[in-house]
Formats: sequence, C-alpha cells, structure tokens
Amino acid sequence: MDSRLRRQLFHDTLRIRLIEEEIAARYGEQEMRTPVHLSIGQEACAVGACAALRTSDYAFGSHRSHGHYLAKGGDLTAMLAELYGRATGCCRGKGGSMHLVDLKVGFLGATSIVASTIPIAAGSAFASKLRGEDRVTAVFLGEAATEEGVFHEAANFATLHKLPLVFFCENNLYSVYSGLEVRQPAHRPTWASAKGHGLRVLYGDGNDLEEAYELSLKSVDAARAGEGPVFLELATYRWREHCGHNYDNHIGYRTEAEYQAWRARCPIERAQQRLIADGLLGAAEVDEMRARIDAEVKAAFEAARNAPWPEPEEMATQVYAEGANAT
Amino acid sequence: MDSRLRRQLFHDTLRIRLIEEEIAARYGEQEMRTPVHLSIGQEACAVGACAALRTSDYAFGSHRSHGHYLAKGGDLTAMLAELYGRATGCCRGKGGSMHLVDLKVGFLGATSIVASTIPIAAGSAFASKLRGEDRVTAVFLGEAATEEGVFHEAANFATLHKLPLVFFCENNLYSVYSGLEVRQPAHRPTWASAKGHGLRVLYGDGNDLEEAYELSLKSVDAARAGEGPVFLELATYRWREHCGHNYDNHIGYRTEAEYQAWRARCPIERAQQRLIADGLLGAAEVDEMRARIDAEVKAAFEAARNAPWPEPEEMATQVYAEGANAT
Amino acid sequence: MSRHLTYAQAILEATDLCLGADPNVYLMGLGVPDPKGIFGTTLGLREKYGARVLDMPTSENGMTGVALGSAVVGMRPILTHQRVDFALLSMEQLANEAAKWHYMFGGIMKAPMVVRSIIGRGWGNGPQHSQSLQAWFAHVPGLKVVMPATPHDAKGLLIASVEDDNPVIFLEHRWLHYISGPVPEGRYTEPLGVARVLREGRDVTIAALSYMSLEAHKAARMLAERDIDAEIVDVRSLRPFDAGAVARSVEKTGRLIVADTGWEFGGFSAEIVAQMAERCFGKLKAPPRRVALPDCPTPTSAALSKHYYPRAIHVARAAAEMLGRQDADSLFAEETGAPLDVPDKSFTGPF
Amino acid sequence: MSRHLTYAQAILEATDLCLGADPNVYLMGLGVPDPKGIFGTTLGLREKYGARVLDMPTSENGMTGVALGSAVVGMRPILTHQRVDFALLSMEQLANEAAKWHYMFGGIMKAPMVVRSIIGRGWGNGPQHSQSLQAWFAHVPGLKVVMPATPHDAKGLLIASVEDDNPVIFLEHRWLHYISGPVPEGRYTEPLGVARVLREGRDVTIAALSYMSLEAHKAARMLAERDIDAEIVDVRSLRPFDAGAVARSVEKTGRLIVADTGWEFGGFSAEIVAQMAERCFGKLKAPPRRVALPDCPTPTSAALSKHYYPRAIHVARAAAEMLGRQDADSLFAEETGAPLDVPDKSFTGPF
Ligand SMILES: Cc1ncc(C[n+]2csc(CCOP(=O)(O)OP(=O)(O)O)c2C)c(N)n1
Ligand SMILES: Cc1ncc(C[n+]2csc(CCOP(=O)(O)OP(=O)(O)O)c2C)c(N)n1
Ligand SMILES: [Mg+2]
Ligand SMILES: [Mg+2]
Repeated sequence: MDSRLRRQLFHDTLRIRLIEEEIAARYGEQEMRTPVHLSIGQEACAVGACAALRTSDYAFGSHRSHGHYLAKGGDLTAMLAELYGRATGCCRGKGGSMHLVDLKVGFLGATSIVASTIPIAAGSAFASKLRGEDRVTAVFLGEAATEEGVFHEAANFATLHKLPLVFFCENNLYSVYSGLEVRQPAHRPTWASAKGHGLRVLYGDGNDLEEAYELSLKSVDAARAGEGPVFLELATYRWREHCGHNYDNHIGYRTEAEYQAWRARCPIERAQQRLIADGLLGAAEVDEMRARIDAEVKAAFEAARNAPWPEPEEMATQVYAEGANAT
Repeated sequence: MDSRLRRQLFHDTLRIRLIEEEIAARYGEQEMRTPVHLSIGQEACAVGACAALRTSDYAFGSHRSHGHYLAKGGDLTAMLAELYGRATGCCRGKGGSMHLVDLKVGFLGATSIVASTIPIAAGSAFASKLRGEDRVTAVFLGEAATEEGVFHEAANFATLHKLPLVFFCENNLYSVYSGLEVRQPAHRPTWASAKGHGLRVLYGDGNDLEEAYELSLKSVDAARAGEGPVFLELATYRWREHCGHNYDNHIGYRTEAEYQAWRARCPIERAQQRLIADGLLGAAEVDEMRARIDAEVKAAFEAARNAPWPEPEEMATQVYAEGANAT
Repeated sequence: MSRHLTYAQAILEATDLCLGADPNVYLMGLGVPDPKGIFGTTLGLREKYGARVLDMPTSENGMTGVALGSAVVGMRPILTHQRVDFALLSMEQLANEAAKWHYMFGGIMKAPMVVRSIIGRGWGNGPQHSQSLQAWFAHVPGLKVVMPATPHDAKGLLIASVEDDNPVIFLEHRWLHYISGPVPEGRYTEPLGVARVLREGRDVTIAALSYMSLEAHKAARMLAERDIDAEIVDVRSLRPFDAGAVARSVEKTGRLIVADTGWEFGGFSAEIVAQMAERCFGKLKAPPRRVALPDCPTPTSAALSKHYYPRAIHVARAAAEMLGRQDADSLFAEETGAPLDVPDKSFTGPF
Repeated sequence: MSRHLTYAQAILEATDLCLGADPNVYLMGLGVPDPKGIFGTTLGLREKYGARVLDMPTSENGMTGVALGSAVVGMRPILTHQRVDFALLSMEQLANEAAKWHYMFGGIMKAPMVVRSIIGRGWGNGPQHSQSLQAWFAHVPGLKVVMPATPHDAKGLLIASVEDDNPVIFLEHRWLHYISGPVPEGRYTEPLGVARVLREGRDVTIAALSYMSLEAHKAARMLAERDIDAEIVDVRSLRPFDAGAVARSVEKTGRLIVADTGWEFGGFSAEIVAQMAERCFGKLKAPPRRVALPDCPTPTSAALSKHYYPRAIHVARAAAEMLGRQDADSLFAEETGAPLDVPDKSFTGPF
C-alpha cells in the first residue's frame, strides 16, 4: 500500500475521532438538542470504505453516520451546524444528527430508521445501472439492520440485477443494549444471511484501518466492474453509549473487560504504531496533525454555534418541492 | 414405506385433485364468487406434508391452500360452502377461498397476502415452545413468498429460538405470470436464501408423492426433535391459470412445451403407476376409489349449494371478539 | 366528436406519453410486463421501452425504497400495486422516507415518484383485497394523493403526477377501469389539488371521491326526478385538498353529503365534514352526512357484501332525508335483479 | 392518602400484574430486558418472569406476526415499540391480519394482543421519531386504540387491554412517563371505549387526546382566571370512541375544541369534529376548532419545533376566540424562558 495513502487514512480516521470527541465533550452543554450516535471506536470502517470510493460515487448512511459523512468528504461545519439546529446546517436544522447530507461529495443522506436507507441505496444503484453510469453506491449499516426484512428484499433485488452496490456492515455486536445472542442465531455469522442471497461476501477486522481499506477496495472494485453487489462485514466496537456521549459499561449490558479488550484494539493507535514502526510517521508529526485538526474543529464549532437559527416560517416550508416540475 | 400408507397417500392426492377439478368445472357458473387459486398439479406436496404431521400439529396456508386444508383433514363441505359464500362455510362466508380454517384438525388459517402467515406460524411455534408442547407448526408458501422481507424475519427468529417450525415451500416457478428470472437471482436456488439464515434445508421433487412424504417426514421429525426449523423446498408446477379455472398456456408467459413436460410428471399418475407396478393397487380399485370420492364430492357440493346464506346482520358481527375476556 | 377511451386505456396512454417524453421515467411493479398488464394499463410498454418497464420481486417495501432511491438521483419512477392492501408493507418507506425526504434534508433533495395502487370491490375480494385506504395517505404531509374518477382525469392527473416533484399516491378504483369517456389526444395535465364540479345544483352538495362520483351522478339523476337538484363536487385530490371548491358549493346549497369509497370512521370523509363545519358553520342548513363504508372489514360472500358497499340509492336517500322528505326511504325503492358485486354483466371474475 | 406512581411505574405495575396473573401473557420488544427497560416500564420483569419477557431481533413486521400467531393459539402477547414510527413496518400484520383475524375467519379465532407504542416529542427527535399516528390505527375496524393520559388510566387501561380478546394499540406519550398521580394498588381495569370528564365546565368543551389532556388542563386554569369555564373530556379511547360522552358535553357547552397530539389534517380530531357536527348540529354556538399539529413533518431544530407543538396557550386562545373575546391573542401572553422541547428541567436528552 502506498505510504501517502496510509498516512492519509490515518489522518482521516484521527480527524473523525477528534471531531466526535469534541461533540462528546460538548454534548452535556445541552446545546446540541438532537440524539447523537457517536462512532468512536468504529472510525476505521468509514475511512476505509470512503477511501475506496470516488467522490462521484454515492453513499447512504444510518443513524450512526457522522463518520461516514465526514469520511466521504462531507462539510464539517454544516454537520455541526445541523447538530446545533442552525439554518446553516446541512439540512437547515430540519434533520439533526441522524439526517446528514452533502450532495457535493455524493453523500445522499442518512436516516434514523434502521435499514431504511438500504433499499434506497439499491434504488440509486439501480438508477446508475439503468443510465449506464460508472458509479458505485455504498450503504452503511449496522449488523442489526440485517434483521430487517427490507435488507433481504434489497439484497435479493441487487443480486438479481447485479447492481453496483456495496453493503458496508459494521458489526459492533450490539443493537442499543441488545447483544447478538438475542437477535441472530448462534454460530451463524451475520454475513451468512447475505451470502444466502448470492451476494459476494467479504469480512474482516474493522479496527484494522488498512485491512478495512483493502477489503473495501476489493468490494468497490468488484461492484464497479459489474460483478454485482458485495456485502462487506467489518468487526468493530462502539466505545460509548448507544445514544449520547457517556460511557455506559457499568449499566450491565456488556462487561468492562469486553470494552477494555476492544479499547486495546483502538484502530487509531494501531495504525499510528504501525506507521511509526514503518518509519512513515513521527510522534511530532502526529502532534502537528492533531493540532491542525484541533484548530479546524474549534473553528468549525465556533462557526456552527454562531450561525443563525432558522426563521420560524421555515418550519412549514419545503414540505413539498416546488421546482420547475412541481404542479 | 408401508404399503397401506402408500395407498392412503395416493387416495388423498387423488381426492384433492377430484375436488379441485369439480371446482374448476363449476367455477364458470359464477356461483362461487371468490377468487380461486387451484393447486391442481401440486397436490402431492400438500399430501406429503400433512401425512408427516399429526392432527395436533398446526398448519397455516396461503392464497393457494385448498389442498393444504384438505390434506390436513379440513372439512370438505365447510370449504365448499365457504366458496359459495354460505353461512355454513368454514368462515361463515366472510373469508372466501383464500381464508380457510378448521380448528378441529389444526388448520389455523390461510390468508391472501403473500408471506403473511409465515411469521404468524412462527408465532404459533413460539407459543408451543414457550409452553413446552410437543407440537410442530407447518407453514405452506410459494417460492415468491421468500422474496418478502417478512419471510426472512421469521426465518431468523425461528432459527434463533430453534422453533418447531417447518416451512413447506412449493416452488412452481411462477408468481402469477412472472417467472423466477425476474424475481430471484439466476443460479441461486430459492432454498439458498433460507439456508443463509442457518435453517436446515431439504429439497426434492414435489411431483413425486413418496419423495414429498419422505422429505416432509424428515423435516417434521427434525423440528419435533428440537433441532430447530426446517425449510423444505419441493419442485412442482401449477397446471391451470394463477387465479381462476382456465388453462392459460396460450397467453404467453410460459410455453405449452413446458406445461406438457410437467403434465407428463403428474404426481397422481406417477404414484398410481408405481402402486400398480408394485402390485399394491389394481385398475378396478382405482375406479372404485374415484367413484367413492366422486360421490363424496357430489354430496358435498350439493350440501354446500343448498346451505343457507348468511343473514345480512352478519356483515357487521364478529368485528370484535366478545368473550369472557372482552371488555 | 371527441375520442373515447376507457379509464384503463387512459392510464396506459398517459404512461406511454410519460415514458416517451422523459428517459428518467420508468415503470415497475408486479406483473407490469405480463400478458394481463395490470388490468390493461401497461400493455405493450415493455416491448416499447425495454428495461424501463419491469417486473419485480414480491418485495413491496424494498421496491418502494428502490423507487425512492432512484428518484433521489433524478429518475421518475412509477410503481404499481395491484391492490392497495399490498402497499401496507411499504408504509415505512412511503410515510417515513419518501414523504419526508424533501423536508428532512432541508429541501435540497426531492422524491418525484408515483405509486399507483388499485382499490376495489366486488367478486368476493374480501377483507384483504378491497380496502380503500386513502385516509392514511392523506394524513401524511409530504405525500400528494389523487383519486381520479373519469378517464379524462385519469390521464391528466397521471401525467401531472409523474411530472410533479413529490411522491404522489395515485389511487384507481378497480371498477373505473371499465368506464369509457372522452379523452383528448396528446399530453395534457390536470392540476393536482383542484376539485371539479361534475354537476351544478342548488339543493345539496355531494362531495364524492373516486368511484363514488359515479354513484353520486346516478343519485343526482334519481333526485332530479324528485325535484331535488344536487351539485356534485368530484374531490379528485385529497392532498392537497381543494377545500375552497367544496366550501363554495356548500355555501350555495347549505347542505353537505360526503360519499367516500373508504371506511366512514376516521376516514377522509371526516376531514371534509370537519373542514366544512369549521368554514361554513353559519351556512349549513342541516347536519352534514357521510355515505361511506360501515365499521367492519369487507365480507367476502356476495350475500353480505351487497349490504356493505354504499350505492347511488344510499346517497339519494341521504339527500332526500336531509331535505326533509318524509318518505325518503320509500322514495327510492331498492334496485332488484343485477348482482351488486360486479361493475356490470360483462364482468365474470375472478378478480 | 392515595399512593402516587409515575405513568411509567403504573405501566410497569400493570404489566407485572398481568404477567403474574396469567401464564399466557408475555412481553416482547426491542430492549425490553435491557438496563433502561423501555423508559423504566419493563424493569425487573425479565428477572421475575424469565422466558416470558424477551428481547427480539430488529424485525418489527415479523415480530408482530409472531405476536399474532401466538395469540391465535391462546397466548396474550404485549409487544412494545420505542417509537410508533417503527411500527410503520408492521402495518400489514396489524391492519390486514391482526385487525381482521377474528372477523375473516367467521369469529372462530381471536387475536388478543397489545401493541404498546410510544409517541413523543422534543429534544430533536425529528421527522422520523416523533409521529403521532393514532388516526391510522383508529381508522381500522378490528383494532382497539387507547391513549391514556394519567398514571391511573395507564394502569387500568393496560390491564384491560391485556385482558381484552382483541388487538389493542396502546399509545403512550413520551412526556407522560414522568407524570405522577394516584394509582390504586392491585388489579383494576378501566373500560376500553369510555371517555372521562377530567374537569366540568359550562362554556366550552375541550376534547383532548393523551398528553394534550394535560395541556388542556393548564389551558382551563388560564381560562378560569378570565372567567371562562372549560369542560375537559379526556377521550382516552379512540376505538371504540365514546361519542356520547363528547356529545353530552358539547350539548351542554355548545362549543367544541379538539386538542390532538397528531396532525390536524385527516387526523382523529377530524372524526371528533365530524361526529359532533353531525350529532350536535343545532346545539353548536360556534364553529368547532382543532388544536393539533400543523401540516408538516416534525422539524428537528428546537428553534423550529417550539413553533410546531401546540400547548395550553393555543388551546386557551382558541377558547377565548370562540367565546368572542376580542383580545384573545393578547389575553394569554407567550410564556418565556423554559425550553419547550423538554417536559421539564430534569430532562436532559438525548432521547
Ligand atoms: C425500524 C427501527 N427499529 C428500531 C429502531 C431503534 N434503534 C435505533 S438504533 C438501533 C440499533 C441498531 O443497531 P445496529 O444496526 O447494529 O447499529 P449500531 O447502533 O450498532 O451502530 C435501534 C434498534 C429504529 N431506529 N428503527
Ligand atoms: C404482499 C402481496 N403482494 C402481491 C400479492 C398478489 N399475489 C397474489 S398470489 C401471488 C403469487 C405468489 O406466488 P407464489 O408465492 O410463488 O405462490 P403461487 O401462486 O405460485 O402458488 C401474488 C404476487 C399478494 N397477494 N400479496
Ligand atoms: Mg450494532
Ligand atoms: Mg409460485
């Protein structure tokens, strides 16, 4: 793997971490009045996937998509302004944390209903196929989304039409506070239910940044080459509570030991150690990177918090599109 | 296989055939004013399955369930009266051909929405499991039902809880006039999508009565033994139009040659030939069987057609259950 | 002399024109390219437009998402359901996603898609194949909902729906497919959100939805023989709802009957009555009335369903009673003879 | 002195009693046995009842079918949804199957099941996590629909719902979970289908649903200060709907305001207004009014959502206007200070 790329991936992962850490630090102020689902611990999946995608490729997210949006190149200030409910938010304050969008970079939307963007992503891939475009659609999902019937409907349709679609499934073992054992059969990996539809399936370590990237690239390349849809499952772990900014290992749905084991496999620390070991990065350089990101994040928070609120009238606007084609 | 059983299976299959042939013969009179979906050509699947079930086992059907209802032991006159919209119908005329029920033999209902009884059957199997009953639930479905997300939701749940549930899937290649090629990926058998969930999967020739029975028995036995749910796919073919009594090979969605090839594999003729070859049945005996069934069918039609209509007031009754527990 | 088409032919022609005019339009649904072509409304289109006319797996929710996703990137899908009852599987995609896609992303994306659903009645279609659920769709901001009653409006409203930049629910009553009427050639649109006065009258306003407009017409003829002059407003569009048109009529006649194909309780008829009670309070001379389905599922037996569906005679009786005719009940004798579970004698089931 | 419980505790106690009384009762839903226990309404039950209290896969449609299938063979499931928006995935099983199971099989089977769904508001829950879709459920014959407003009714109606032999949709407003009130010990039921007069008054009837009963109460206090005497009817049960109770009140006061948590257009408030316009025509002194959600999805930003949700002040203004108070607008000054997207200061998000 190209060393510039390795450094870039590291940088992007670190950046997402620092942004979400700052959200976590400020969430208690109760100024971001929207439920946040942080991806801290899972960032490498998003970065690996989006590095394999082109800007012209499309991506759809889920309730936990800050990382996906940012990795795809989504505007940071617009996202933060959205969390603060401002008029400059990427959804003008109408959507909140679970509804992120940045058309310029092909991030076509995240929504808050589990699995709901999966068939929508299949639809965008279908449009690309109908139009003969050279474009892949990516959809990000948690492992619980595969329990929704609509995932299977989309998987069947995508395989049937050999759509240029990649399912990026982050298996973090939990759906809210529910472990896999109460949701999916034991000894049957999540990817197996995708494989049943005839999807090409890949899986690997979502806390290994380079592995996540390599698998993503394989997946995206296959989809782009017309080989049909691919399901990529990456094992990872959410560090903080399902929704909100706290740690919650004490409440009993998972053990501190489990958390610590995953914590020790921090995707960022691992990548950093490897880069340093390979002589591609120095400690000072990391500090510099952090400082630059910190400055960017601070400025973005500043801009978001100083942005204007939407006007009261906006509550009732944009219910219907009134374009050239509107009646 | 026990020769008495072989003769019984043959008899039951022939009986369903003759009943449905009589429905077809009379449907043009426009007195059965309810959409009928005949199972002519597919009867061996129903008979094989139900012979493997006990009367105390539960079964749920679909839109095409005359055969399932009859094979499970459902009352013939009550079914015909239902088709004629009479008060003595198994649903008192409220349901019609697609809503059959006979509690005495554990046939707990067929409904007209594709795949809708699948999770319901999982629910009855779940109840049996919770209660520690020695009871299997069977659900009959067409191959198109596996395209509905709810099939996958039920399959996942059934595997997760190792429910005593058997999915009897009759793959007749079509959903209305739509071939498999526009609905499911090529080279991926229908059963594969079930297997993906970790279900035990069996498949075979649904036009071979004895094979259908043997596979059904294996499936039911496994489910009863607590090994978890089983998906049994049987290849078969519907002879007449999707809905109604006519033949429709001329309209173009399938070829006459395809029909003739399946017609030559008539489950009843094949079973009869084998029984005769094995010296277990004589031509005269078959005639006698037919005559007895004919007489039964004639009498049942007579009774159904002479049964009273429901009273107008019944239209608005039974919207709510008003039992001991009703408020 | 104007050209006559059936309602089904009008839909076919509208679809053909839309497919021909815009390469982003495509048509998808169970059985769309099959030999029956959705009651004749899609016949020949597969041959003409190839991949843009397609069948699909039995996956209503997923395919609604597919339609939406393609719309978001610029396609203009038409999705069909042979019964609205099947669309219940797709309410999440329709009501949570499609209806809100424009709004919840701050207006920067849009979801131009049409969902055709057939509602119906008769021939023992029974509890799960004959519901008329316009009230659900009409309750959801972000959706548009139309129910054309004539071949002319079927074509004009379908073209307008396809050209609209929002998700439009297009509800076709099964018995209307057979009806013939004048249909102009070529492209024309009827605006979404505008009601149509089908008949002018002084004494009572009948606001009717879909197929009930035809029954209202029959009722008006019966009433005319008894010197009652009914005005019929074909609502056509439930969302946006042309309350002004109904109110103008009610202010003139002082009396309102709403005739709906769906259940009365909690139905769209309630919205019409409520708005008129609010807007025309001082002008109403009598309590408004609704002629709609009784509060039970559809029974299958023809012996029961003949008491289930309201017809012209029920509308006429309601009007006569409202006008104080003492013998409204006997004024309109029960029709006899013809079966009531088919639109006409040519209909022989099974669907 | 009577014992006080929160609404959430009342639900927990009712569930506990039902699980204890009948081995056929079971409780299932996403997160039911988790440490948060559905906003505290299911805490400790897994430990007490074992396999009859369970989590489930994220498969709302399938699990609704599972609940139904188990009910058909004699179980009495309680299924929970943390947001009613998720239940949209299960409308096929609820409206086509569960609602009709008794009817379409000629009355020989029944489907005793309770579907608890939380409706909500505030803290940026936004377009897909805060809908209030009672109008949909109330439209479907075969379902029962209740929306208790007090801890007392939450317990009594939940026990009655579990003991009822029909599918019951039990809607809990998120902000009510915090409310405390007197709750008798032990088993008692409140009948499904009966409204409750929460406050007697002469001048205007406020028919309120769920959380809006509390806002109506605040409004009544504001109005009392201005010599307007409001009667509050807590509708409680939408299906069956106790039209008689509302009509008796409207006949007394001559004025009707309906306060709903859902959208106004096509909402349940329309049914109430329509029925009263039909039944109390001569008694109404002023056009009825609805205080409900405006015709748009829920905006997420607190800057927008504070204009979205109607409150006591809107109910009070409507009443004052209806009574001809010239300065209704200024009579009730806008409250200031406290954020409007939380039930009270103790609420700190994020859910
Ligand atoms: C249809 C639906 N059901 C339930 C929920 C509530 N919910 C929100 S996030 C979530 C967990 C989903 O888990 P997973 O897909 O594994 O993603 P993760 O949160 O682990 O990233 C659930 C159940 C929802 N939003 N939508
Ligand atoms: C949800 C739903 N979608 C569509 C239909 C229309 N429909 C009725 S039967 C049928 C074919 C189903 O095919 P299959 O499951 O293979 O059963 P078969 O008719 O071949 O026995 C369809 C699509 C329906 N009843 N329900
Ligand atoms: Mg997860
Ligand atoms: Mg089939």
